Amino acid sequence: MTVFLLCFILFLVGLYGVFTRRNLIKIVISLSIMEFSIFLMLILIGYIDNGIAPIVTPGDLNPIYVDPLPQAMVLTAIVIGLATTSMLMAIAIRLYRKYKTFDIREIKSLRG
Amino acid sequence: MNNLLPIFVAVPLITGFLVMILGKFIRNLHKYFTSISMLLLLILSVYAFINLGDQTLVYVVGGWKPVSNFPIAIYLVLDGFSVILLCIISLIGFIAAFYSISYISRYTAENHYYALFCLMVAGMNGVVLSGDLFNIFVFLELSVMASYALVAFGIGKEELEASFKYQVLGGLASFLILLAVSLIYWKTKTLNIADIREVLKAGYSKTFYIFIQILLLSGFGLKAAIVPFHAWLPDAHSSAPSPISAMLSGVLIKAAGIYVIIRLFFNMFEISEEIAIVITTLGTISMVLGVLLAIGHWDIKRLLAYHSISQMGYVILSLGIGMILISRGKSPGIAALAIGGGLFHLINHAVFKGLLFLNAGSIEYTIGTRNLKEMGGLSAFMPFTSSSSFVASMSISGVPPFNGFFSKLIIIIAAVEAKFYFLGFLAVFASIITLASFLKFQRYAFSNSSRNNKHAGISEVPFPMILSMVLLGFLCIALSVLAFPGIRDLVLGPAINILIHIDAYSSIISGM
Amino acid sequence: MEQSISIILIFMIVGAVYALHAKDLLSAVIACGIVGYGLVICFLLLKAPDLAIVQIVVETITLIIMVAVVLDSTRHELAVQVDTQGIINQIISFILIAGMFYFFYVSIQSLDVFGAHTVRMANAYIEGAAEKTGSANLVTGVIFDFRGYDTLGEAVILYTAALGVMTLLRIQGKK
Amino acid sequence: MEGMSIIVKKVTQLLCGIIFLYGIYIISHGHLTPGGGFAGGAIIAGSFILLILAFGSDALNLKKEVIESSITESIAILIVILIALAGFFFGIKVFFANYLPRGIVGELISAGAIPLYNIFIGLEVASAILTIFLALVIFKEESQT
Repeated sequence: MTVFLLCFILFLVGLYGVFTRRNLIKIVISLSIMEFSIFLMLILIGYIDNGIAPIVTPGDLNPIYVDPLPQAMVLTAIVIGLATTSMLMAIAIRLYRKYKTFDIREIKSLRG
Repeated sequence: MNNLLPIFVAVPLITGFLVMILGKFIRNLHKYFTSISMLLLLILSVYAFINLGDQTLVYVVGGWKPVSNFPIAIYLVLDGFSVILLCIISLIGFIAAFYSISYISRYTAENHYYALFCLMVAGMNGVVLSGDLFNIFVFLELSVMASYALVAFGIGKEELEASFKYQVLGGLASFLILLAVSLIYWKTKTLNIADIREVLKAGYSKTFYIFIQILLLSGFGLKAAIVPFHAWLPDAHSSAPSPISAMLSGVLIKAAGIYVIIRLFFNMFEISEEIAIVITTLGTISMVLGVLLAIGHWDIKRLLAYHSISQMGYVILSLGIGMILISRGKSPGIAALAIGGGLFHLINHAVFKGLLFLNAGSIEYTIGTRNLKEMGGLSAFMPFTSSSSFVASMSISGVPPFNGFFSKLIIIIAAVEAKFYFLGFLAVFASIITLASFLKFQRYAFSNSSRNNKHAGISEVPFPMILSMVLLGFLCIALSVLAFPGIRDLVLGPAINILIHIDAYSSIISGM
Repeated sequence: MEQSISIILIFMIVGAVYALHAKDLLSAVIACGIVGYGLVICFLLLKAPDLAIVQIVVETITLIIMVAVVLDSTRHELAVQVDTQGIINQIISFILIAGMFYFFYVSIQSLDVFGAHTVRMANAYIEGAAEKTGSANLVTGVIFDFRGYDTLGEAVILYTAALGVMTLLRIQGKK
Repeated sequence: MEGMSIIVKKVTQLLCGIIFLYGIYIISHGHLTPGGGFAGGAIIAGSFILLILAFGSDALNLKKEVIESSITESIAILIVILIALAGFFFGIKVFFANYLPRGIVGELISAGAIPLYNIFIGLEVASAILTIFLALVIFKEESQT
């Protein structure tokens, strides 16, 4: 159970970052950390003791494969994460060009 | 009929890709092509609505049959509830696309706009049709990803800042949902909604159950902007281009938020009284707080955005009352009335809020400002905009004989009959403040002829914008026929049945 | 297995905490890379080679993009200033974190322990799946055949993101 | 953007083609060995990114690449959905059906439509990542559409 708790602590570190950081780049980093922890959690859920990677090699007798479904889900989620990060980066760089700062509070006050 | 289901996702996707490929070579293709494809979707969804009746269609993607009675492939499900959402999406989608023909011509990169629009519609159709938890997450991400880009389409300072806020809170919501999905997979080893219900029946730990319910409620609540999670909505909805505001307020928060909450809490979880009371309370707070926050604002689109929170509160309140009554197991007639009122208000809100945002867009298009203080006397120059906006304002504030009156009346009657007198009183109170706020809008924007000379020489907006506003204004009056019980049963009956007979959904799908 | 993953996870947590508190944005981005590359090792240990390949490439590309953005703007973290809003945020986040941790701790007690996972839906994806789909790699079989519809959505999301990035980085918004 | 030093350029010349070929290998063997369309596509995009970063966008004379890569990705994703719909119209009338013959497990040409999906998803992912990279890093706000 320790791994799951550690994994969830990683999630909470990201959550803490999203709530308390004011820098746009730091917020993006916190979101990616949350994302990573969920990927790891899914793979930890799908692991089976003494399992082998889910690739069929002829000649294996009664193999135990780890669960391929969480792996497929994580593959999907990784690409979604790449998409999210790049969109956030595009907006962050654009905001920096307009305001010359990454401070979200200053951006809010300048906007009026 | 059954083969129709994938078409609802495939058509907007193909339209979006073709707009990007051909739009580079053929001028002005994208404008008309998108509208035509949305019209096709509208016709298909109305056809599906008429032919569906009380049945539930299940489509197995890939054709993989269930193995030892549990589903292995992704299921697409069309029942009475999702077909209503499908019709709203294509209706508002068609009207917003048609309206955009004139409105978006002032922006650059129009083909990107139309491609993103189609992708957003495809994502919402995917969410509404899906019967698989992870699939809902994927298509939800698709629709909100397109909406992030569309909110910032004008790339001004406000748009970018609103879009950043929207993306951060939307990303947070997505991760909460994904965490809940992974916990559910851990427990049940399956992703199909009906199958999850079957597995959870066998027993669960109470804390686990409450934890995933809280995670899902806060995740989808963030997408639906229920009150403690509403911070992004006023910014995002007010800075997007107006047709997109109409789509976001009219459809996206329903398809991505309310629809999934209702689907999961009625058809996946066992309804418990505690969570029903939580949902009702959240709905009540949204209803009252949204309208109180709205009165002080002079920016029209921001005012309308706050009213979206309030009106969504009505829907959640009435469905929450329905949930409480179902969980107590008595008076199913009143529960059906409450749920029917909520769904009726859901449809009405899409129509009149879409229309109000289109009106705001027309005003912005002609005089270039959104500030109410700088307007005045517009009714003399813009007869279609002012009359349709009058219809919509009266409708949202619940004045007879417009549709908003009847849905609010049904909700209040249901609240009173269920002996929640205080909730009924609050609903009336919120409705009165809404009326006051929209009288202010009407007075400052359209009448007030003393400042008439300031806007001399402006003229009515182009034809596509007029036509879409008039169509929606007509619908505002026409939807009042749903007030008659016979017609309401015919239209909303299948949806109410699938929600109120809480085991029907899962038994139809697992019984295949 | 559990110990080695726990050790890597502790490194990842340290990297994550450092990334949030670094004074230099470039170090913060690199520290975020520690978490991402730590994830790759975990994937390899947990018998998920497909994910390890995807994650290592995607992480590298993300890192290139983030470093380019940081180098292109500013590397300095904002000066720390204590104000009421910040303190309120800290308190709210600590309450939230404590509550979520307690709930998570209690709720996972009833679930399967690490390594004792059983399959229900995925059983059909494993047993005889190679004959059903013709693919020796079961993960590829799942993502392109059993759940191909998800994969379509995912590819479209990446497409949307590319479109969105191009849309956001236009010179002019309005004519 | 300027290029890097001569050492980096030489090493890139040697490595770039190999990385590209490795990406193609990953895509084409996606149904047999670890990897697949996503991994291979990202690797191919990575080889281009390496080339652009090493030689600089000025020397490579990049002007219209954003538009071209976006057209490539549109066409690739369109083909993916058409393959998925082909089963709907011709084969066994099911969306996302694997309607081609399965072949023998372990052969390069087997697994029905899966290699086709792999190839076109790989193309789509490669050009999408390249588009994002070019728009975000090289052209910045000059990327007129």
